[in-house]
Amino acid sequence: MLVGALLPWASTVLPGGAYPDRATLQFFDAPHLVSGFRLHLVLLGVLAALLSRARKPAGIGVAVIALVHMGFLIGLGAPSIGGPVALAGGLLLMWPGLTAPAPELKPPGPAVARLVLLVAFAALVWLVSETLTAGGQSRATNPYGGAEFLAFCGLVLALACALSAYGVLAWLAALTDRHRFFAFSVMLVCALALPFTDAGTGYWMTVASTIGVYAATAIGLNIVVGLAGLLDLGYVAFLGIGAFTAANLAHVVPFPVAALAGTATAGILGIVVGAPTLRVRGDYLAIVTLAFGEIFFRAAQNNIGGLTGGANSIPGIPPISMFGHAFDKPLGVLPAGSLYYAVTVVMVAVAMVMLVNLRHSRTGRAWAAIREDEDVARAMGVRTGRAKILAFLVGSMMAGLAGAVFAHKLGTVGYESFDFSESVTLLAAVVLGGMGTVPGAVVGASLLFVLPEKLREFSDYRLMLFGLALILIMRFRPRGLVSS
Amino acid sequence: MTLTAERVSMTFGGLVALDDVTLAVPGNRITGLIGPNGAGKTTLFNCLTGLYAPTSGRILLDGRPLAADPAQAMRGGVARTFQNIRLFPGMSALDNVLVGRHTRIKQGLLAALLHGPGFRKSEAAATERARAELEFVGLGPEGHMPARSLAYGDQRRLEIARALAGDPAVLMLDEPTAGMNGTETADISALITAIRDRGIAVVVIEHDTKFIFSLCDHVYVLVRGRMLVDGPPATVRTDPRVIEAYLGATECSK
Amino acid sequence: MAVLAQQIVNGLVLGALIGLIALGYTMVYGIIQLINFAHGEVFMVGAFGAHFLARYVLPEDVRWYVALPAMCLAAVAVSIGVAVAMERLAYRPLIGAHRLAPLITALGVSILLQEVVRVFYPGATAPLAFPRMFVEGHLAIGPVTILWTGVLALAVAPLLAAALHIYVERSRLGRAMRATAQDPDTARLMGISPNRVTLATFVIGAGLAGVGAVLYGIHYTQIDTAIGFQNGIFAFTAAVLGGIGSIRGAMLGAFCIGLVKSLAGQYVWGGVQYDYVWVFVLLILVLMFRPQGFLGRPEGMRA
Amino acid sequence: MRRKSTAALSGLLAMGVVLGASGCGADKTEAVGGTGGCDTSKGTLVVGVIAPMSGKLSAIGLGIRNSVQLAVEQANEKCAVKGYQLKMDAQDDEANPDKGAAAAQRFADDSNVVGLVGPYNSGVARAIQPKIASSRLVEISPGNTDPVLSRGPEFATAPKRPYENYFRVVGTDDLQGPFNARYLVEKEGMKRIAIITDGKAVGENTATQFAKEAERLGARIVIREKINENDNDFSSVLTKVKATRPEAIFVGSEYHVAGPLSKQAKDLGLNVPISGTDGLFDPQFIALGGKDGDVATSVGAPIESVETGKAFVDAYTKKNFSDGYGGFGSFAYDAAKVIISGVGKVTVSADWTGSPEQRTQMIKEVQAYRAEDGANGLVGFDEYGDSLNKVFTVYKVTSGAWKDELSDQAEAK
Repeated sequence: MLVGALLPWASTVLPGGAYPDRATLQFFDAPHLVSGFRLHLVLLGVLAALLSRARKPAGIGVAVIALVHMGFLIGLGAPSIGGPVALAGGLLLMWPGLTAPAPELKPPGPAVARLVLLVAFAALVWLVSETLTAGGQSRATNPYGGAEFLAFCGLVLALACALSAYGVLAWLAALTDRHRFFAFSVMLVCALALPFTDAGTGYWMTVASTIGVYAATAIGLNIVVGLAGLLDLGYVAFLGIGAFTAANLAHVVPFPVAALAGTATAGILGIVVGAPTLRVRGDYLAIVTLAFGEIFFRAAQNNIGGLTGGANSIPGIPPISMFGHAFDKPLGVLPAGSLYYAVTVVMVAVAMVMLVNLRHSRTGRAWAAIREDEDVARAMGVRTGRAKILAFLVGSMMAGLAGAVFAHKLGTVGYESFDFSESVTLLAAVVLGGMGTVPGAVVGASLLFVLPEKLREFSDYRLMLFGLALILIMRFRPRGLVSS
Repeated sequence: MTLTAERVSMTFGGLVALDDVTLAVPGNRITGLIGPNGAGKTTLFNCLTGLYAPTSGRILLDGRPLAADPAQAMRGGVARTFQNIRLFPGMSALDNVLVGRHTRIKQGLLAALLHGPGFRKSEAAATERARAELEFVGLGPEGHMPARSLAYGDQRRLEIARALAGDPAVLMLDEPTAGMNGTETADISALITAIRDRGIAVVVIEHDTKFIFSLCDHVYVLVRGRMLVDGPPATVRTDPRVIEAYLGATECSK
Repeated sequence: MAVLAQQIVNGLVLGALIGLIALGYTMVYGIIQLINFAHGEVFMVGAFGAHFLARYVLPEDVRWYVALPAMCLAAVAVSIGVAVAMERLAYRPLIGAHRLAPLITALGVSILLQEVVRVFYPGATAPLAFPRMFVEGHLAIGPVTILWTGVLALAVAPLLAAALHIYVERSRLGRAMRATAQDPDTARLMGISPNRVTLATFVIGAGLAGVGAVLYGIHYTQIDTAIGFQNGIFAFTAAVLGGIGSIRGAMLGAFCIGLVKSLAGQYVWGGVQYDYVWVFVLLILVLMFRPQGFLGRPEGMRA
Repeated sequence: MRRKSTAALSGLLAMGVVLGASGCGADKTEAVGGTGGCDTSKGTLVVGVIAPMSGKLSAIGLGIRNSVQLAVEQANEKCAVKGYQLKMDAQDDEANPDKGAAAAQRFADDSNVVGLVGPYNSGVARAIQPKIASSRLVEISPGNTDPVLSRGPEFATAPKRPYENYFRVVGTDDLQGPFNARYLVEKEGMKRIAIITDGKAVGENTATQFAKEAERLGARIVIREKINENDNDFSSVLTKVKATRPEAIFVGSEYHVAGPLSKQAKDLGLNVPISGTDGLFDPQFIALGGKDGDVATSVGAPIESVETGKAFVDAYTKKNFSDGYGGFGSFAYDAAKVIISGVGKVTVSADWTGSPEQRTQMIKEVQAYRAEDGANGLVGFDEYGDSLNKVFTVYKVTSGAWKDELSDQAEAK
């Protein structure tokens, strides 16, 4: 066991010492002074040596880092000694599968709990910012960005597993649940603080606000799919309806009105699409929604009623402008796009509150009952038709609002943004994060949009990996990565 | 409150499942419904709970016709359990009971979105009531458990609690002791009696005649879609027609 | 008149090709109530299997009566291989899982297969020319023309459907299938292994899709990774239209879809650009108002 | 702070890899191309590329990327930018405006980026333009043909340049469509023409411009239909078209639609020439069913007829990229050369800092650029940032291969 703990350590010494010309690990810690491979490995080694419960997580982390490292070096045609040694160390650490249940930690007093939550969320934001910037922005100046990012993910994974092994994550979750309002406020503030971290560049703000738009949409989809169990395969159409509505009104009315109109239009069409749910169930419903999605796509492509711009899309949508400030411009020290980021954070927060509040209400329980057994739900007095249409209404309105922001943020709206693969991506986000869970859709959307940004080397495999992920998650973790 | 079936007939295609059946379920009584396999018990049950619309005849609740819609029947005060347990497996026991209370909770969508004080009050009241029902059926500590991980007998009890949460005037139990051993059956008997003592009319469908005769205040015997006999257990039990039809039929089916 | 006749012929040929895919949908749904979204991709990989054989294995000057059966065999083999792997690895472990799980898995399999072919098959990032192995040219009846490949499709598809129908009605396995479709639990009690029946259903469906893929390829002379999804949706619509679970219904539904698409483009407002829309509108209407389709039996209400 | 150090250390890093690789005798050329001999002490400058490198248009996108890579490597060999090494950073936009905008934002923020080649899709360009306008990053598109991008919504009547950092090296739809029409109507004498489009922007716009010019010249557009881009079965639309007895069909789409469409038309007994724009001009068109007599117009003179074009093709072939240069590789190559030349001039007087002033200077250099030796002949820009090279060529399928018919200057009306 001790050997296992020492091996990753040894691996960092090894290449630096005896084989300087093959000291492949060295290349990686150079651009990453503070958090290079070596440091990670040493850190995990120490972790494993000192804390018995953390041994397995540390092993996982070491193995991931070693694998990433080896994979990239093999890709470069340079063999390494450190890699296999580290891998062996990682596997050794994982070997004696200590499966003692995580201890249950006692909840502290409210003051301490609040402090803990404050620290935890601040740490989370810092971690998010670090993860986003890991590996740098430009692939040209740093060809190992992908590797660094993945290795960093390995470290984060190991830390998360270690915390979970000590019951800290469950404890935090319990605290969050207990001090729901406080936790939520802290989280909101922390999320809004992201532009002040390393990730505060125009680029990451653009990416983050895009994620925000899709996350809000995914939360809406989560209401339909996760809560009410109605599989909607044409959901992106509502994002499109919101966007086109806002785009058409952009020059006529101020943003809040346009957003409201987009939301309302999407809601009305949500009811139209939801209407067949009164007669159609389960798999057939999925097909009906897919058909609606396709009809919307064709209609938008053919510029139906002159409302969608057809092939030429609708260009020149002005940015949101409020209090005399256009949202696409930098604000003080904040980079361009920060304001859009703030808008989407608030939107996601509202959507999350909606999801939570609805879930713990009569309506939410009725949805869950319909999802579990529609006949019985009806026998229990649930007006299933009305409840299902309500799910579509709420879900589509959420997407409509997100669509309005989307239109203004992007400045142009065209039908291509709303094809079937976007619906699939949204569904993948919901499934990946966990159907029906609150952070699920946000985590899912973030993963699905950050990973492709960070791993552009694999852009050709993106959809393939989505497909694989859908299959594997349904098989091994049907409740998603973040299970409730 | 009285639930009555007036001259109810039900045909599926050419098949006559119920033929001119009349029955009355008074409050404060446990009414048994027995009959051999294929006698039409479940069909009658489904008519009484609004799942089927009878081909002819009427179902009345306190003299008012009951709509052929389970949701409306529930609102009207007719709650039921299922022969093969049908809980919401992924939801907690408490949430299952809260769904049973669905028709009695008043919450607007906007209130639900905002979780205002009125909403909280209504939610707290509903939860309190649901906990009371869980307590009543003996599942007090199991509230947070997912329904699917409860023991078989407890699932039956949970179904009853769920039905009770809707403030029913009539509780319809479809083979509540199917698959249970002697002790469990006795427990359910006691539970059913306790429910009657709350002033709720109970209707029980069973194969187990012994159970029915020992429990019920009034028994109906259904054979091949027709109401053969009805009366207090003592008279029905000794009625030669019942013995003949019932035993004969069960023997055939064995 | 000539235009109408020609459009009807166009629709029938398209219908025949879709029909072969629809049979797979209808059978799988009939047995395990799964919309096997990925069935269209089984068709697609079959087309690429045949393409591979013709392009990289067969000699250039091979005669059509050798090439065509060989390509069919290759397509059927690839399709069946993929379908069996799919059933084993993706669907079977999900028995008893969450209700949405199989459908989402099917979607995942569909995307995975499309992408695997697109990324790893040489040249599949763009449409590929399909080898022209059959007699070129067309049959002309008055002003109406049909390609010989279309004639072939019109002949083969109903023939295979009829053979399948007889097989399901008469054979032991066919009986087992019908029994499983009616009531899987009882069928199990009668000694029928639902796993075997399910697998057999996948195999038969894949085989038909493989043949369909070759017919499709030689008729349209190009294939790409999207043909599976697009035609799969049409085929599913056809299966529903005809009454899912019914073999005759699937064929009938497919002809209907073909006719709707070609006639709507000609005669209905909006022209060709909206022809798909009408197919989808038809799908929605059928699902809403006659979910049992033309030839299916209405589902009994479950209490 | 860290980002700076990352940039500064990246040079070291690159050296490290070379050392490490040579140390164990592994062949490693891809990471660093030809620094040999040149002074690269001042660091690395980046030429950004945004193109659709995955999805249906990946063949075009990869051709663009590889061609820029080629231009960058050649520049490094020739020490074109004194004191600096050049790198290409290619970002996939998946033909999605949102993805493209995010990538453009990334380049705009990065002071090492000297210019941007891309995007291919006009829709993506619309999302990118406002994103990078304030950063003054110069953008040269190798494939946008929508006239609005350079001359504003009133491009025909009241042209107004919306973004002065936007340039393009290809001709616009309002040139190519009419050019195609003039050939069909004047040279081939077609009087009844049908139009089939695929609903995508390029196809729709060229078709509209085509129709306008054809009608002006006295031909009749007998029918205009839109098909679905994923369709393979055109029998229905062709039956409809056939009933209008056209003498030619203009197809506003790409080869994968037009090729099978040509064959299916013939099979239906509608044996008339298919005509289209550069999307058709690909050998695959013929493989997929294009027949003798079918016509495609394409931007620029035939690449083999230009000496420098041939050189480009040879150099590209030598690099053994896994994908061909596609329809727009040569334009991307020219665009990259314009940027490289610009940065070469800007860095003569001062080191590159990426300041807005320097980027503005880049815009000026690009505007002033003029060379006859592009892979497609003349490279230069007019006051709207549009290409000065308005030469188009008509190609015709003759005995199963594309053959150039005539090249001419296209004039905007």
